[in-house]
Amino acid sequence: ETLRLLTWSGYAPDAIVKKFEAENPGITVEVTLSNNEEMIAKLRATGGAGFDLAQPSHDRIFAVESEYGVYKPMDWSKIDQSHIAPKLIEAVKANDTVEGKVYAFPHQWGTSGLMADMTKAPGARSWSDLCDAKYAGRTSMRLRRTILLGTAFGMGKDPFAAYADLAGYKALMNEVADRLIACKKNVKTYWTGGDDLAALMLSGEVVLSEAWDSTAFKLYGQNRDIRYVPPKTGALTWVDTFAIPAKGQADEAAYKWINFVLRADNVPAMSASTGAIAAVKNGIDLLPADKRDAVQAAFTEEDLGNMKFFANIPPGIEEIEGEVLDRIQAAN
Amino acid sequence: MTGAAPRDARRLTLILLFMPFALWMLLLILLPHLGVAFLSLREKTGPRQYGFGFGNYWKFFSEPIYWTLLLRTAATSLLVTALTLVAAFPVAWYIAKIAAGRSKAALFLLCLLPLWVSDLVRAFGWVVLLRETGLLSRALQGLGLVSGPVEFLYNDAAVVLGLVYTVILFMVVPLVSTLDGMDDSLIEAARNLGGTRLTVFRRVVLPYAMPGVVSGSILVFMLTAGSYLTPALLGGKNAMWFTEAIYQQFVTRYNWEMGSTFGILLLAFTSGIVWLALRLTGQTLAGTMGRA
Amino acid sequence: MRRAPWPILAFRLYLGLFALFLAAPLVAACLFAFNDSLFPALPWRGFTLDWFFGTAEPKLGLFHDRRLMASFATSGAIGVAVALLSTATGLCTAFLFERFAFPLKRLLYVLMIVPLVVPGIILGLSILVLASGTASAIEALTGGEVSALRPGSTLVVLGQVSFLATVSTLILGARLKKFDPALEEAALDLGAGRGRVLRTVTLPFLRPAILASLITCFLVSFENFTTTLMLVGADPPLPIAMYDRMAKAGSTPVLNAVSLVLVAGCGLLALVSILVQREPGAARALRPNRHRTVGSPS
Amino acid sequence: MHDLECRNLTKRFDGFTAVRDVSFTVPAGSFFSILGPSGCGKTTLMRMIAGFEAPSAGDIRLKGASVLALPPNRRNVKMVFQHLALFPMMNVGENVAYGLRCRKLPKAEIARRVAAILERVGLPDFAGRSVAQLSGGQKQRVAIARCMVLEPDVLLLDEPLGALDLKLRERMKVELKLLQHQFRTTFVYITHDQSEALTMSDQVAVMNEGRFEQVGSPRELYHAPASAFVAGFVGESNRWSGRVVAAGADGLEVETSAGVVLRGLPAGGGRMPAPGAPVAVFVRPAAIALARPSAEALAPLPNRLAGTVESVLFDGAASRVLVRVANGALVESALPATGPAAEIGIGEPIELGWPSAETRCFAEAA
Amino acid sequence: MHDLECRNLTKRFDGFTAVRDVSFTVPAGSFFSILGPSGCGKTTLMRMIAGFEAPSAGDIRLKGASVLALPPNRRNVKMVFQHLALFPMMNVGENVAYGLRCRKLPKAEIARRVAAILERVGLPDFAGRSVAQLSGGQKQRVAIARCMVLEPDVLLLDEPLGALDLKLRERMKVELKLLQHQFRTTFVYITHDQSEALTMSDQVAVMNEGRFEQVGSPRELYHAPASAFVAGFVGESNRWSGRVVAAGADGLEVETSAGVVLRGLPAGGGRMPAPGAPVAVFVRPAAIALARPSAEALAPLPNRLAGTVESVLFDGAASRVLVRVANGALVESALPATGPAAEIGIGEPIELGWPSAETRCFAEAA
Ligand SMILES: Nc1ncnc2c1ncn2[C@@H]1O[C@H](COP(=O)(O)OP(=O)(O)OP(=O)(O)O)[C@@H](O)[C@H]1O
Ligand SMILES: Nc1ncnc2c1ncn2[C@@H]1O[C@H](COP(=O)(O)OP(=O)(O)OP(=O)(O)O)[C@@H](O)[C@H]1O
Ligand SMILES: [Mg+2]
Ligand SMILES: [Mg+2]
Repeated sequence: ETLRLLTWSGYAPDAIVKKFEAENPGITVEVTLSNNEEMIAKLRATGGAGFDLAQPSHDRIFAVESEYGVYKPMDWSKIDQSHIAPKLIEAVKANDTVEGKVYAFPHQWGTSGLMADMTKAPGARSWSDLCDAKYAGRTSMRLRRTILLGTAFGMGKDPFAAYADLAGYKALMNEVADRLIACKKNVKTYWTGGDDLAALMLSGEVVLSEAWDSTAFKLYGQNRDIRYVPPKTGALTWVDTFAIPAKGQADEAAYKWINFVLRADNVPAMSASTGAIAAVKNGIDLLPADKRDAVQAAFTEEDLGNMKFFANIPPGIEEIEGEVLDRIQAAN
Repeated sequence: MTGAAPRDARRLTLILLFMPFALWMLLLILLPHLGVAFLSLREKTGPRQYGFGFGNYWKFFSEPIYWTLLLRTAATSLLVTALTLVAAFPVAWYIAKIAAGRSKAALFLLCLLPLWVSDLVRAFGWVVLLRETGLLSRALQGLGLVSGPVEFLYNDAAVVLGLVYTVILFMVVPLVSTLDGMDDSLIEAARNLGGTRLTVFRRVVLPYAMPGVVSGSILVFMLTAGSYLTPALLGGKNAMWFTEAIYQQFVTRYNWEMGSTFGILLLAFTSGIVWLALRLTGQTLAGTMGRA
Repeated sequence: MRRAPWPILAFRLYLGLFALFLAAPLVAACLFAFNDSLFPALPWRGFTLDWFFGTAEPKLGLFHDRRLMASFATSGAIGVAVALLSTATGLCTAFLFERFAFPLKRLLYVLMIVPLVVPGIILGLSILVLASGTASAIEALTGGEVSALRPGSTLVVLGQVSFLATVSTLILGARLKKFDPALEEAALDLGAGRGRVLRTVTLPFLRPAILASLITCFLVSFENFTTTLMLVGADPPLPIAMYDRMAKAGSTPVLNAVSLVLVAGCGLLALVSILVQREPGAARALRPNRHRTVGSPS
Repeated sequence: MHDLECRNLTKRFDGFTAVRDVSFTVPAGSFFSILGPSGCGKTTLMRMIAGFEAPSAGDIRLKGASVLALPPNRRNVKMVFQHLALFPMMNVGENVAYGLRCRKLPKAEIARRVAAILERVGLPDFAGRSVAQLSGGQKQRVAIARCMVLEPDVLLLDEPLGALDLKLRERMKVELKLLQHQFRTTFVYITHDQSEALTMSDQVAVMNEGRFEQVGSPRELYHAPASAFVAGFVGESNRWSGRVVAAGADGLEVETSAGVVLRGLPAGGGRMPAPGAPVAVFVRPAAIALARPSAEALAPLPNRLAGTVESVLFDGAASRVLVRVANGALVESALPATGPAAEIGIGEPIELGWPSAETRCFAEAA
Repeated sequence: MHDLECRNLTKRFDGFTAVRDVSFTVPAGSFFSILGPSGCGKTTLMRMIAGFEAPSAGDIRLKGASVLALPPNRRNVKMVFQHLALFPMMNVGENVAYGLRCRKLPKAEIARRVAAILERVGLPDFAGRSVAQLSGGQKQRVAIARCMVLEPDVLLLDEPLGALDLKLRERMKVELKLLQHQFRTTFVYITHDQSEALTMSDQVAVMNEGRFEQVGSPRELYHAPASAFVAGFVGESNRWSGRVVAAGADGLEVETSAGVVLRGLPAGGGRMPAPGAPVAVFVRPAAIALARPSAEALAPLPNRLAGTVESVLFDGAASRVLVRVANGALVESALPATGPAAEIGIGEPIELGWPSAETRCFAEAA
């Protein structure tokens, strides 16, 4: 039996896979690296076939499931929930219930914010600092929806509140686009993956960037000057979940995998690999020591209280964002 | 041949040989393209609700981002084609006309080798060379030509360079094969009759090599316009390639309808350019590509 | 021809630069496979073979990296399938166009060439669209799932065959054009039946071209990216796996190690293919002319 | 006994008749040539015999039995192709063995026969050579050996010397004839080169526009051509058009369109043309005697013309002079190697003369 | 006045000497041929004259001035290539106009001259035709017109008839000579076909292994060859090797290696060979008289052999017999068209005879 994982880079480290296979003889794990958009695209193309377990973020399930029906409802009874952080369970339940059935289970969580080289960009605290001329040619961001939302927050707006009104959201996004287009000359390059960003920061080619906290925490281990900076307006928080594709053929193995990776003895290794925090009650404490230091160096209690969960994306929103992103990319 | 039976046998052979071709064309080329064309006419009106019309096309033409992107892609591809032609001609000439014997065979072989190496490796090689922390930047610093690290990557020039690199051999090969077919005595006759080197090139060599030039250019143009990796890996923040837009529509926007529309438009536009080029040079597709 | 040596020198110089241009990225890509660093970039941190033979993260060597090795195998299997299918189709089609007359032949010939100039991404997506459409329709009608029609190796093979069959047809057709039909008639005349003629005369004549076609298709399939990108399923072939690494996990010198293996392997196969192709008669492109003196150094 | 017989053979390609109603027989062991200009249907005729084309009408018989119903690989007629069609992927031995293998002979037998035939064509020890290593003449012999090893009733040869260069061709002409002599097999040889046909053959058929014009021995064709076409095609000739002025017991008097009056004999076996009838007149250059004016050597000849030397085409024993005669026509005459006319120069006046037996007059369609 | 003069011309290709110390002059308006076997250096010599190869030593002068320093496009020597090298992408008119355009003449002038030259070579109204639509002979004429329109001092022709078929070749031989006559331009013509060289030329140079063996008029070469090579290469010959038995005032007595004693004259201008010296003996088939045995016709001839007819190669006026003489050698002799020997058949006994003046003996290196 094979368990075909469709997941993020780092979410299935070889050591864990080997251990899992050792514990469950007869199951081999096959990993396809992906990201949120590709997961959806792949599952859409296959009609939910071809993979047995996917790991989309919590905000990317509802619309996709309603539109394409690519997932199966989760059987929570097969998952040991006792040690999972209740806050995250609630968040997932709230976001990923379609017609009364829950389609996801939390795995890791993290935030998006800023990453700065403290020696060269010590004062950056806001999304809008990315476009500050002080750092011209030395900043980076990922040209995806996070930066749109971040920039909106940076402009003092609340994009999640605007979700309800498509026209209003569109207007907001157009403002954001203008901002980001004007900002382009400030940006060295748009990064596309964690290691891409890591290379840029480590080599000093970039000093301030929009970042996943996990990437920042990793770098902190290598260079204490590189820190994660939660923006004043609140770090954008995501929960990477487990979801079972509609035509998955190894559900049992999938549940085994879910239980396995959330088991206390595996959480530290997993978190060490992903750089994110496991959805267990004492997630931060189970981080490896250096990561824990990094988290503590980055977050104050206040920051932790000020986290902004990504809101569920209603249909139509992503199209608006897509067009805006196109416009930014194409602009000169 | 003799009698009626062999003629029937011949018919049967014809039909048997036609089957794979028909299946290939029908299942892998015609129907899929029809499918895409069909999909491009489908408009999403709501979740799991679709209508038909030219809405996607309308959206393309009314949104300057998209059509400027297409124009930009085509224009850059033409530039790449022209540069490739200019860069490849002397090489092809040397291989076909100057090098002799073993050095000729060896040169041709040497030229062909990179053709077989994956695009990805080649683009990756350029990344390693050109990035700010790469070899070129470091070498220039070492030579004292620049003071700090220089970024050669992530700009249009890098994309053009990378594209020329990926496609140049597709230009060299047809050029070598046409030039090789040219009798040296044509050039000698042209010189003998009083032509200067330039005249000979313009009046004799170039017209003779035209089928090779055209087939190489078509191949290079289409490959360039359809390439994905090189612009994606070497391109800068402004430079999207039209294929990336198609990929995005399919993959990050889950908008197959728009992606199909883009696909059809790319195909139509580039084919139009190729058709125009064929018309202008008086060549035919079968006549040029068939011999490449 | 008597001419001043400078044009020749200029040619040589240009050729040298061209060779440098051709080689530079490949050499660079291969070189960094030996850099004892986590990034395929300068500075040079010393020589290592870890990126080939390392057994543990973070320097997990290519030969111990399950996923890369699996994608090597996937690519190989796909390559073999594509080579066989394309060459078989190409063989039939080459015979069809070189030996038979039928209505609309010219038009169909152009149609046969078209896949060569259709952008790879469009070939991929069109097949994806048709296959998914068909699969969904079948599912809607019968409730059955045809997994072959979903992204995966089958579709990848079909997608690559869609244009490689053209390449194969052109390679085989070119050789078939050089075939003197009198050879077949001679064999018939000497008492051979049709099947025997095909087996003993025609196919042996085509053998170098068949080999060349197999190798070419295999290599192109092995390195194909754009068409495959749209069709790939859970087991990615090598270029896709490498790209995923690059784009989603960041590049490490293990990719340089893969590059090195690819460059060496492709080089070897390409060499074989070229040697095979220029075996008998087909050496026109490589044969020196007799009065080859235009511009030879004097 | 006839080895090969064709009866009223006709071949039509949609609308175009390539071979028209051709009948002939080839006696066993003879060397039979078919001579004709390019496109006259020679190859088509041969391909029908070999079985690659089906006749539109008529019959083909080998050793007395019709072979029309047999496919090419079952007819005991072997063929040497114009470009020889040796199999490039086999060596000499395999080429020669090919037909024997098709007959499924035992290996040892095949080896024995191949060695024997290669010996006979003068290529012992060549079995292992690749075809590409052979010279033109050696290839020729391999092609013949490949057919002869099958002991065919008839060997067809379609311009096998066409691709060779001049010198080799001269040599192969003689060699081919000797080979045929040695094998005693019936050869049917196609060529458009009259010198080849005349030199090698026992019988020659002259073909024109799908029809046989004349079948006869080389000497017959040369000395007694049956039609104007044969007279023009076989050997060199001066040719004029003219009209009969008078016809008598001692021959014809013809006035050419240029106004010269010639005395000749009717040829081609038809009726004696009546006065006024159009005729084509042929005179061989070798039959024309030359003399300096005033010399009386030509006095007894009935045809005499005076002119000046326009051009001397010196070619050893085959030298020619072109003489521009009084009324502007050019007459070609052989230049004798010795005698008073041998040293003649351009622009000199000269006299020509020839007997009326050498002036062949063929009636022409009006 | 000499149009072309070569002085001590030598060409070495790394290590190999293709042309050795060749000197000659070509008078204005003459037809000069260079005749030699394949690979003897003819093309190399011509390419040096045209400027495509630089001589290793020696000088080339056109109308008295050295042209060594001029590039090919500035020498007033035009060249007709073996395969003609007509430009396939231009029509006939454009081909002919090419050189004039290079000279930047005005359009009207070009059109006028092109029309005039096409008229002269007998192809008026052909200007618009594509090259592919021409027959072999027409292409030939276009290639010549393309050069002649530039009024060159010298026209070089490198085996221009090599690619044509036999009949056309015969015709073009005559036509080329007439064209040269008409243009009065100096032609330098390369060929390995002795019949072409003899027929057309005023002077012929026989070339062998990079050297000129003899330069002379066709008759000189044929009747007085200066070396064994020339005797063997020009015209047909029987050739034997032998040793001088006796040398006297009336000629030599030579015993061939087969043991036949022949009487001949020393040739080639060297010293009279001493008894015992090796010689090569040449006798032309045309010089040999045939007679039935017992006929006394051959009695006065000093050389007489008896033999049987091995083969009759009938070819009209050029017929030959192969006679196997007593000691096994084959002698080729011309077959007379008339006379008692004309009807001789295979296997018949026959006698051969020829004068000692026709038995040319060349001293050979021991
Ligand atoms: N398959 C065919 N279909 C139509 N016409 C044909 C075919 N084969 C031959 N012909 C025509 O028949 C005529 C005779 O052709 P054939 O090849 O027999 O001539 P040939 O005497 O062999 O000429 P050559 O000496 O040039 O070989 C030609 O006009 C040719 O065009
Ligand atoms: N560029 C060259 N390099 C080396 N050797 C050469 C070159 N060109 C000619 N040769 C040699 O010089 C010799 C004379 O060649 P050339 O072409 O002049 O002969 P040719 O008399 O024209 O022969 P043919 O009648 O076959 O054309 C040949 O042995 C040839 O191989
Ligand atoms: Mg023929
Ligand atoms: Mg030559």
